[in-house]
Amino acid sequence: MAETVVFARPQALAPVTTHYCPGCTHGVIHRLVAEVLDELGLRERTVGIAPVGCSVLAYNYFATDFHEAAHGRAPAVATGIKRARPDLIVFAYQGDGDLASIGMAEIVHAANRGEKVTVVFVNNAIYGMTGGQMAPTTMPGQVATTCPLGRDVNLAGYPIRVAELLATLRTPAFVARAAVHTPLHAVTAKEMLRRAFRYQAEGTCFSLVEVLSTCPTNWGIPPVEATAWVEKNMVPYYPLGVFKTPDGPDRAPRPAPVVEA
Amino acid sequence: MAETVVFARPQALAPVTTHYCPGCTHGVIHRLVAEVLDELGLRERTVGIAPVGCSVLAYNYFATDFHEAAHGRAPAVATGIKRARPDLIVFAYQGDGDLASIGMAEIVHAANRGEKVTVVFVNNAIYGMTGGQMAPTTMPGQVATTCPLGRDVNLAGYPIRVAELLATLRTPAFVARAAVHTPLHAVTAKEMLRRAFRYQAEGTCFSLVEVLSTCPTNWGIPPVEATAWVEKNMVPYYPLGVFKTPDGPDRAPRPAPVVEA
Amino acid sequence: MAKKLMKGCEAIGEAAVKAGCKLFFGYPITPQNEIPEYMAHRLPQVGGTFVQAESEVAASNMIYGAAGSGERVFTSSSSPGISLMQEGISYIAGSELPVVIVNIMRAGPGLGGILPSQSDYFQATKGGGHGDYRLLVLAPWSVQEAADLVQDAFDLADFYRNPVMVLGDGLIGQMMEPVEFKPERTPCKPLAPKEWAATGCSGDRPTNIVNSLFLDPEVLERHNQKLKAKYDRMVRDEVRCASYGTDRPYDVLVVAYGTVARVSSTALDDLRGEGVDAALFRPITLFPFPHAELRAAAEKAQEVLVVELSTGQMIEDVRLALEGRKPIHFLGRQGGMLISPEAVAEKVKAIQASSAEVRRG
Amino acid sequence: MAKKLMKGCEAIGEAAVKAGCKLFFGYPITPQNEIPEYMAHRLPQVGGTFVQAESEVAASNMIYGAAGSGERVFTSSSSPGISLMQEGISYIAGSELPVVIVNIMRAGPGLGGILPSQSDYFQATKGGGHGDYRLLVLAPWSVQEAADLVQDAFDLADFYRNPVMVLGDGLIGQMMEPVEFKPERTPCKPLAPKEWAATGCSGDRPTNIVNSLFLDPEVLERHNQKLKAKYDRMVRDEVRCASYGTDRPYDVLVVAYGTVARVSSTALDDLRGEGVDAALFRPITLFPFPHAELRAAAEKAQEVLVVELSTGQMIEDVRLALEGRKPIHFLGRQGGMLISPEAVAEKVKAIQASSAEVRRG
Amino acid sequence: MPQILIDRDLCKGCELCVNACPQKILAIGREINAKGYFFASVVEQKRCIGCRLCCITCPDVAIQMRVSGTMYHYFAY
Amino acid sequence: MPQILIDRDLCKGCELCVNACPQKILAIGREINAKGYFFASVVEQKRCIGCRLCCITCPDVAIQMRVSGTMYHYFAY
Amino acid sequence: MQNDLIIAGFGGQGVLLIGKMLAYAGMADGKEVSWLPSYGPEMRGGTCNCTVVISDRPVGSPVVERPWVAMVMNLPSLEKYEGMVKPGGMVLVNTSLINRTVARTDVRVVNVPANEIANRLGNPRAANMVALGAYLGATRAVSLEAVEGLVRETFASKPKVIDSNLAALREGYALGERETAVAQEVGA
Amino acid sequence: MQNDLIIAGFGGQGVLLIGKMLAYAGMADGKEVSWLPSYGPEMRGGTCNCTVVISDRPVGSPVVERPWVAMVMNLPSLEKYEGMVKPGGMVLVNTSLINRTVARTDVRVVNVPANEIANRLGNPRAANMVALGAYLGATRAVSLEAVEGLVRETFASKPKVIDSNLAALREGYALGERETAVAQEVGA
Ligand SMILES: Cc1ncc(C[n+]2csc(CCOP(=O)(O)OP(=O)(O)O)c2C)c(N)n1
Ligand SMILES: Cc1ncc(C[n+]2csc(CCOP(=O)(O)OP(=O)(O)O)c2C)c(N)n1
Ligand code: SF4
Ligand code: SF4
Ligand code: SF4
Ligand code: SF4
Ligand code: SF4
Ligand code: SF4
Ligand SMILES: [Mg+2]
Ligand SMILES: [Mg+2]
Repeated sequence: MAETVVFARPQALAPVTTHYCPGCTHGVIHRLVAEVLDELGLRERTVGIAPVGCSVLAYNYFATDFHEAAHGRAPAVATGIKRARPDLIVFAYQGDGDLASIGMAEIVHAANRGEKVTVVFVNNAIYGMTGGQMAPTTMPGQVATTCPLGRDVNLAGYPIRVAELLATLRTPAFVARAAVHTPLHAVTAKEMLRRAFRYQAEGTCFSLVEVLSTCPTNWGIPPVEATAWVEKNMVPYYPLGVFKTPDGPDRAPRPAPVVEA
Repeated sequence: MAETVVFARPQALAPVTTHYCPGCTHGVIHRLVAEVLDELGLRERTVGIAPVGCSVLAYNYFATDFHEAAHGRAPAVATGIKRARPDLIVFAYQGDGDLASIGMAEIVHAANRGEKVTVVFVNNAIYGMTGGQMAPTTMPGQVATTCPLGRDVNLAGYPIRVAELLATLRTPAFVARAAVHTPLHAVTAKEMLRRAFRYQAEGTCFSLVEVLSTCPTNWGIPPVEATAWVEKNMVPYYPLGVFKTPDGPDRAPRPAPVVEA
Repeated sequence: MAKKLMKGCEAIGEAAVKAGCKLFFGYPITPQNEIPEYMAHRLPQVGGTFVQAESEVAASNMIYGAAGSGERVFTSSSSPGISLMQEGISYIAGSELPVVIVNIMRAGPGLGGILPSQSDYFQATKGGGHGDYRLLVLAPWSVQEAADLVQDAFDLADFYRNPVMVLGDGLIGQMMEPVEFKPERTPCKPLAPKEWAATGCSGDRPTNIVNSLFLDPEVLERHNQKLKAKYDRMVRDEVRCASYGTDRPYDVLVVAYGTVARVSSTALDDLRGEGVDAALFRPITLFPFPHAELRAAAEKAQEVLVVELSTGQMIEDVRLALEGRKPIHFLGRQGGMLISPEAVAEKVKAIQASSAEVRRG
Repeated sequence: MAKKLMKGCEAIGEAAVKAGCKLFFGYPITPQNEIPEYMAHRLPQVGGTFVQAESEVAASNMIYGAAGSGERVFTSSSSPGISLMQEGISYIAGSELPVVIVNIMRAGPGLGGILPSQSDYFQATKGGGHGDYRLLVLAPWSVQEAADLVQDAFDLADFYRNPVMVLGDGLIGQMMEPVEFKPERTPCKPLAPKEWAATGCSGDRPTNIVNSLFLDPEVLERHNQKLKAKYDRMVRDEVRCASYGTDRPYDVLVVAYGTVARVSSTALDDLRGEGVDAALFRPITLFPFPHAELRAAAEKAQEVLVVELSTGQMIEDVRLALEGRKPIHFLGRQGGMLISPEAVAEKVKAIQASSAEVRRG
Repeated sequence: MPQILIDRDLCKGCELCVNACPQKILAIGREINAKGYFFASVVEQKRCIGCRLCCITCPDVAIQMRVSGTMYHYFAY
Repeated sequence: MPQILIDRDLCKGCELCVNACPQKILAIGREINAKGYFFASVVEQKRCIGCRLCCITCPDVAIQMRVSGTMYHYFAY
Repeated sequence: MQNDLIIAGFGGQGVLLIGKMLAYAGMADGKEVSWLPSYGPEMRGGTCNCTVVISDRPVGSPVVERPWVAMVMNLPSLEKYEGMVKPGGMVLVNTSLINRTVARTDVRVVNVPANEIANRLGNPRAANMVALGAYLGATRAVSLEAVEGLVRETFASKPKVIDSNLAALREGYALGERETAVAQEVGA
Repeated sequence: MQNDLIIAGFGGQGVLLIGKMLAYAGMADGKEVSWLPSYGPEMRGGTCNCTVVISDRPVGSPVVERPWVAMVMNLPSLEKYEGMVKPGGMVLVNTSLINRTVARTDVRVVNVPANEIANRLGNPRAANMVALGAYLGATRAVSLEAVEGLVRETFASKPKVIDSNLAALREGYALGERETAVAQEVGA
């Protein structure tokens, strides 16, 4: 009987080992993006943008053309590429320090201009690459090297919910949050990524998928515990789902929720 | 019979002529802030922060200590001052190019850290000082020197509603939008500014008041028409009101409005 | 094409269009607002794209991306905005991408003022960003030359795969002069197809990666040395300069660039009338600086006068060129104050007088 | 106080605390993450405040504000982060505020690598930002000296009302050495009360304005000249340097700063064993550069060797100092490659050999 | 009795007060001030109801109001 | 019949697959691979239900699955 | 031969425009030209000026510290530029807004009640054209025809104002010619 | 007298820690010291190393290209550093993870089955201590007592592991002394 390969490395993922720590879900997210590119047949006209963060070497892992960006500026680089070559599929892969801290202005404005690019936003509640400093997404009380006693919301505020923040803008049209800490979450994440790239390929709109991810190394717990930590601590604060769709009611002018008139 | 002065220049406003164009409501907003400082008795411990924009010379107009900021970075300068001297009253006065374009990251983060400062955000839908370029707040179809055919939302996106954007963050606690294009609007604007400064003086929270303002010069219409333009074009898109209060329900964790789960 | 009276900023914009540049990303700042404004109006006419960036930081990364995809692109700004681009420029240089950056300098530091200045010379020529890199820096002295150099800048950028900066002061941006664009322009350098661009890999070609990161120090060192070799090549091949009145003997050699050189040339005309012997040396490329050419020109002079709208920056390159061979004097104005032909002439006469006195003993 | 084994980054942090600095604003970047991490843990213990800025752009404006309110404040970063601070630094210099900035250099340009480098010399000494301003730049060669210079930096910043940069490479940040903090330290400069600070105006005093904007060019020119006078004063009063082995006659003078000077000193020790005459000149202030001192030291040498972790930046200052008086050689490594004592010794021997040959020849 | 005083040198002639006044008793004159602006003045002081709308709307704080006796206002300001 | 193939050199021994497998038929062994990791392997291939949860969860794409014959899956992937 | 002048006044008086017209006309006449505006503080209001050079050979410095002519449209401009004009040069004064006389005796003075004339011609905004005309009449720096053509071009979209501007220009021209004739007689 | 060495292995093997301990102990013994880590790529995994200098006079270069000793805890490290050691120097090899022998003949080789010993002592993470002990035994660069004190301090918060680490250290020390004695015999 003939054997079929039902699960294997997608073509858009280069056949190399990553430098990611054991159990780091950056690897899962890479694979999901690559699978989507393969399935939609986009690989040969895709340019990815590597951020500064643990995924800085993403250009070695994807079998697509790649472009570097300065820390936090991937949406600006994406804008440059997409405006120069609207026929290309452009995606930025960014961490939470990169996108939500130093790169806040760039993501808000690329989204608000409605750049027809896709942003894969990996929220692991920490600065992975530099060794575990507090990110804007670090949970209240979570220990990081720059909040050694745990994030104090009186000094550093509450974690920023990027998907919700961007969804209040009128222009950007597909904004969702997914997770990959269990296989079934990963399946949904892939669905969302597929939608995001499809919208881009069809020239519809800007798309961003926030993906909750683990950092066992800097959280200081083993990978399996890290997945449980996502479920227990992150998912309640960062609800999963789609916050904005191009055909949804909220593409229309959003009436602002005025508390007191 | 004794004469009483019932309306005169507040003490916190220096007795000088401003460089603002005739009918520019920057002047009204200056006066309102100065009146509030006088009424709350804060002038002598206040440090204002001048932005880069038409109000760059605000330090000449307020009779308080003042600090310059690089373009867009007033919230960072405010953070520096307030963290150094928590006893001071610190306010940043910023235009829409300054705050919503180049300074987007700084305002989001100062708000999100909950810096106990007050931001007076003057939204006149244009870059005034540099001669009328498009701002992130420029209305769809509005002509500006860098969108000579009117703002095309397909290329530049829709105007950003700053108050709504910041109100989605969990930390910042008083966020409101006011206008000054009629005297009665100015009265409400002053109410909001008073609340904003009071919250700061009491050490309660970050506060931001967005104020819709005119730019007759760069809109290319006389001042009185400009006030009508605010009412007709800006107010419907930028609803007036309070979006977030420190004691309101939304200080609690905000459940995110998920469109599709 | 007939001559047209144009503002410097507009001529710069039109020159870019003429050079085949269809992409502009930039942020408003005086005194160069007319560049983005011109591009906003002009680019759609030629099927190009104008994007008002949210900041200069973003603009520098937008041109980074656009250049990485192989298209001609440029941005412009003025001093504080250029400071904000330093990280981006360093990335672009490190990634070996061709971009053109126009800096219409105003007075600093900080917010300073908006009037003309030349106080970003160090930033432009020594590298304001981090790491070992250089910009090729061109300094026009007229609107026509600005238009010409901007066109050359695109060719030089493509040829060297390096950012090229056109450095003018506020006068260059704001004044109007007649400009002529040649109907058919041949590039000033041979241009190769941009096979390195990240434009999507077809099945057979290996992926292209636009990148400045080299974690292995040996690899990064080789990269640095490759860049250095490129800069050395510029030094060898790209020096541009002009001299005026160097055909006759002279006592004083005036060294100046940009509009200040222009002003100085009038001073020399006036001085000639008064029987004073002076000549002018004008670097057109600031990096590579015409060290050898300047040394040769100074051989014939008794004294050298450097004139700048700064507290003295190019003077360091002049000192490096002359290595103590001639006394060097300095005339500088700052803060947006201009230098007039009269001021230059006076300074030259004072130098000549005291030098003659010394020689007389 | 007893000696303690400390990482350079930690020693820098502790030195700031010892200098009475209670405020740190900064953003993580390798190889100096241990500075913000140390401050995050240490400052709350002394009633101070640590804020992780959202970016280096923000950090530079946070220290701007904190310094404007009259408090001692510092930030630290590494090369790309320092590039992002250029606009802010120019504002701080223009507004004449005292801040301390630590740059633990890594290799560039662009993202480059994270290993030690000295390729931000130009940026630090010539002004990476726009406008006529200078930083006072201090370059330690050991962890102890880093601790000492950071403390001095606060005094110098306050005295001159100017940003002071402590420039080290990745080695200084990452290595551990014994450090001693003097229990009672007298400031290295007399310190005046900060009457200019914006701290709220009491009824009688006129408002204080912290500002770099001067729209009137005459006023801005005066401001620029005032700044220039300050830099001239630094040149006169603040030059620091050290020399080693200059008591005996020598053929080759090695010029190096920071850890490279340290490595070179070992090379000299080794060379002495081999009977080679060489000496070391080490600038400690990079601006003001010890031009006169270097010239004097070079008088006694036949040849000069500049050693840098770059493609050659400080060498320009050496050339300016020597004005062609001595042949200048260069030994550089880039990209994070280190220079070993062996490499320096070898280069010195080669120079000496060929120079001897020439003299014989 | 309210009294409106307009500082001719502060006024920039923007007409906002003229527009705001419910009594329509303010007007721009034909004289030019030192800065080159046609400035506003009170045409019919006695019809003034002391509502302060002109004062509140003036961007240049050129308008002062004095009252002799007590005045009650509809809105606190 | 599904067959699970784990590439010992790609595996980093994170145990996510071990944890994810509903049949609990994967385990980390006692051998070290070239990179110094104890790697995962299939302990009892025949109990595998071909659910692919291990494949989907593996961050290092170290797991391949082959089937002989047709297999139907509960969720599309 | 080089004609250079500084034109100065309030923002809004159209001094930059007439400077540009001079430069255009000079170019049309086959001369070398440069036009340099003051671009004061990044803000509204205040005074503004421009420097125009019209020359037979390539323009050297576009910056002119000591112009041959200063055309001053308001008092602050008179105060600023009066002293700078070269001896033997000319000061053209808008007497409608300047109620003091020129103190210098080594320069020619051309008095032009520009706003009054413009008002009389029914276009108060054409005071700048009056002044421009007067300058032309007094100096013949460029031809009147060239400038007339430019007026037509400039206001092509508002044909109503073309005539009043032309009238202002010509009335100024006549006045400039007249004042010059008088001056020459007096000087003679 | 200057002792300098490079300690190298996988990240996670604790090579930085034992390097620091050596430096601390050197300082406690009144010596001048420096400790310099590799701080590889801003990322996890891979190999790491540190350079320690312990000297009687102020430490010159903290960078050592040709160390006296290389302590290699895994195969890549052996390959990288074997060739750098000064002739007459020493290579200390963790034979538990390295299954090839040292090729050089001009250096002393100390073979230490560090992981095996650590496993046997019930603390697999103490292989670094075995190696450190062996180094001390072989060189006496700093006193065993000083290092023992540091072990107690370092693990103060986890008292359970103190004993196993001390045991590992001492077992290593004994082995180092023994191997050296043998080497000296052989050499003699
Ligand atoms: C301008 C600049 N600032 C700081 C850094 C240092 N840096 C590198 S990665 C990083 C943070 C990465 O965190 P994140 O974006 O969350 O990605 P992760 O590593 O967690 O995937 C920082 C601060 C840099 N390279 N450049
Ligand atoms: C870094 C930098 N970029 C650009 C500028 C130029 N600039 C000055 S003000 C301004 C915009 C002002 O617009 P806005 O903030 O809306 O204020 P307004 O003038 O409308 O009150 C700009 C772009 C600058 N000074 N610095
Ligand atoms: S440090 Fe964290 S985010 Fe980075 S590779 Fe390791 S586990 Fe992943
Ligand atoms: S340009 Fe606009 S915003 Fe600026 S002062 Fe004038 S009217 Fe006001
Ligand atoms: S107070 Fe009221 S009625 Fe009186 S002038 Fe002012 S607006 Fe008119
Ligand atoms: S509102 Fe003020 S500035 Fe405007 S016209 Fe009235 S008094 Fe004058
Ligand atoms: S396919 Fe399912 S049952 Fe089979 S090994 Fe993988 S997880 Fe276990
Ligand atoms: S999930 Fe992958 S890397 Fe992790 S243990 Fe299983 S096979 Fe190995
Ligand atoms: Mg992260
Ligand atoms: Mg605005």
